[in-house]
Amino acid sequence: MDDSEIPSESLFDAPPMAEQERMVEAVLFASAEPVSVRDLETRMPHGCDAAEAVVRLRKRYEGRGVQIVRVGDAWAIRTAPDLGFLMQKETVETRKLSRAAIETLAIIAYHQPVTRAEIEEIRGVSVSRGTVDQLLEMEWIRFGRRKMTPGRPVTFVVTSEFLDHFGLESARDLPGLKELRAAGLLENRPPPGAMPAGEPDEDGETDAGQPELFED
Amino acid sequence: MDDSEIPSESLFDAPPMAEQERMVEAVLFASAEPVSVRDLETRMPHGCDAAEAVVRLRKRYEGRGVQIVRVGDAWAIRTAPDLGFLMQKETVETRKLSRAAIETLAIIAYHQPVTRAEIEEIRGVSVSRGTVDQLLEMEWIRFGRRKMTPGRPVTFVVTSEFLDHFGLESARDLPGLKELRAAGLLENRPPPGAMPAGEPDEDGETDAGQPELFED
Amino acid sequence: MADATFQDDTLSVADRIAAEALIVDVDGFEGPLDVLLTLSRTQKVDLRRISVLQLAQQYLGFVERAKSLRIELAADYLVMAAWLAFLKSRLLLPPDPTEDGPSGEELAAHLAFQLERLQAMRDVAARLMGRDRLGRDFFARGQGEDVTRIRTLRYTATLLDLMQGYARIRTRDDFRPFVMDRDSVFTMEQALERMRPLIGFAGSWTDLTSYFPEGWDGDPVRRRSATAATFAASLELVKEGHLEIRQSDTFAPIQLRRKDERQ
Repeated sequence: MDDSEIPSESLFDAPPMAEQERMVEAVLFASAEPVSVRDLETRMPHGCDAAEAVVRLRKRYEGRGVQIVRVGDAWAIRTAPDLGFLMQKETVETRKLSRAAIETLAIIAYHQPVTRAEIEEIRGVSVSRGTVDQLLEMEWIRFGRRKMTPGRPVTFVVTSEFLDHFGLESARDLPGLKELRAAGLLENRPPPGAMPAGEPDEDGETDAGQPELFED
Repeated sequence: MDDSEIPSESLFDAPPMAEQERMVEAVLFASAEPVSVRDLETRMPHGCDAAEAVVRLRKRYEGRGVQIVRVGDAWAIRTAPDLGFLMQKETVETRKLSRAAIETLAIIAYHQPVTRAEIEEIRGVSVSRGTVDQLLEMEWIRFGRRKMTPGRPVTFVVTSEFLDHFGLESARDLPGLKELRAAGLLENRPPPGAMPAGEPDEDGETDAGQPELFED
Repeated sequence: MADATFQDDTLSVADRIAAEALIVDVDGFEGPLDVLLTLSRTQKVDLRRISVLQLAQQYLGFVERAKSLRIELAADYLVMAAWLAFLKSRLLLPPDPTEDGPSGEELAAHLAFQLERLQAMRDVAARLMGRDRLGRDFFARGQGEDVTRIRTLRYTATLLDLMQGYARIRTRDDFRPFVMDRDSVFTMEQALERMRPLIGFAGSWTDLTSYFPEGWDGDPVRRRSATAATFAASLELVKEGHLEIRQSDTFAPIQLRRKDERQ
């Protein structure tokens, strides 16, 4: 740091080597591709010696959890090979959930505990086994209590993993239809006719039917 | 944790701290997202003290080109802000936020958990459709708990992505938070008289109900 | 003091220019509070020491000018003008002890608080946006690790997907052909059928609601239907001469009694 200030005969002194090392470190870290020395130098202030900075940085990282490695004629930061076992979690491919699965999941979240038959009634189509299995496997839903109705069907509820993933503190924090509409998250279509028939009655039933889930 | 180590007759002693530090270093380097202490520990061998390893690692990186930063209850490696000028290549063009969106975001951050009606009261205009939508989509805000007031309105809070983006360790570190609070500007003061009964004591309840966001 | 400062409408030239500039720019404002905040800056004092009376005057002037220039102001600007006119009168007139409600000073203090709070939010918003930011000033890891991958497929969805999915299903119902939901409808025929065997026991005045079938008196939709049907059926029975009906007052309970056949 001090070096740059000593006799500064040139207007544009290169930064001290420690500073150059920092620069190389940051660039190698943030870059999506390995970076060549030439590339480094075009990015760094005039007069920098990127090759030397890389050598020093590499030395500094010897024996650490990550290393400076050469890839062709470029440089990159990589995890130390002996720690590869820690990286298994990094290798996840994400794919968007299918529409059927999203709808099924949404119904479970909004209506839990809910039986398969109820889901089918709300969606208006049958729910394939694969969809439920997938959601179970993802641990976003689980089995709730059996319903006290003939046949004692199993119900589904959402899990705490679900809440985590969607950043919710509880399923009851999901906005209702009215709130979705008010927040502009739905197209604002006027309900046809003034008949309020369905809504109050649904809501009433829902609350009454499943007190255990939504109580503190 | 200590208990398990004292009578270390166990077959599987935790690795030495230097080794744990390497592990944390590798995992944090590999991940673009912040990693929680809990996550670190589930990946590391049994008996590791990830929290301690992070603290040591953080110290080690002080003044370097990259830093260990805290984001909520997780940790991440980020380049030092003073080296931003080297990264034109990596800069991502963030969507320009409207003034309304910026103000709404600030109100949510400083007043969280906050309802839509409260945001509108503070700004003096209704929150336009799309503003909340945009902030949700950017994952800078999410739904908090419902407020314990009539209608149980949904609330908004900021996310750890928000903290990460603005380089904040927690919502308590928002700039000027203390001064605003001292000046009484974060209080929810109902307009004098004009309001129907309910509101003042509602707010009392609310504040009592969810103080934890800004507390240690 | 009030007279000297506020009575005359003659603003200084600078104020006039500022006010004209406001008018031209009216579309750029985010509501009346925003205008008030901008106007308050011409007072060049700490927001905590602002003269609300003077501010009310400035705002009313702003609205007047907009009118004279035939600029359409949105309704909320006019509501604010009306409120400020009211506030102004409260501030200028001696308090009327018979009138309850907040005093002019309380209202003024609240307005000043709102302005200060909005300004504070704007200030911190600017500070927030001016911070070093991820992807602009500091950066995350640019490269995923390439070490021995165990590929697992993970499915993901966002909260918006979830909510929109739900909304899609629920609003689809809005468009289904309109069919009366028979579950929640109790017909007059059903009510008649139910009441005929029961009225024989109604020697004394009984509330109409006691004739509701079980399960129809809780839910409002069902209750409404049961009330209408039972009432219509009662009228039918009155017409047939089996029943007397009375109601002591508007919205009072409706009561029924068997009509004594001998009369």
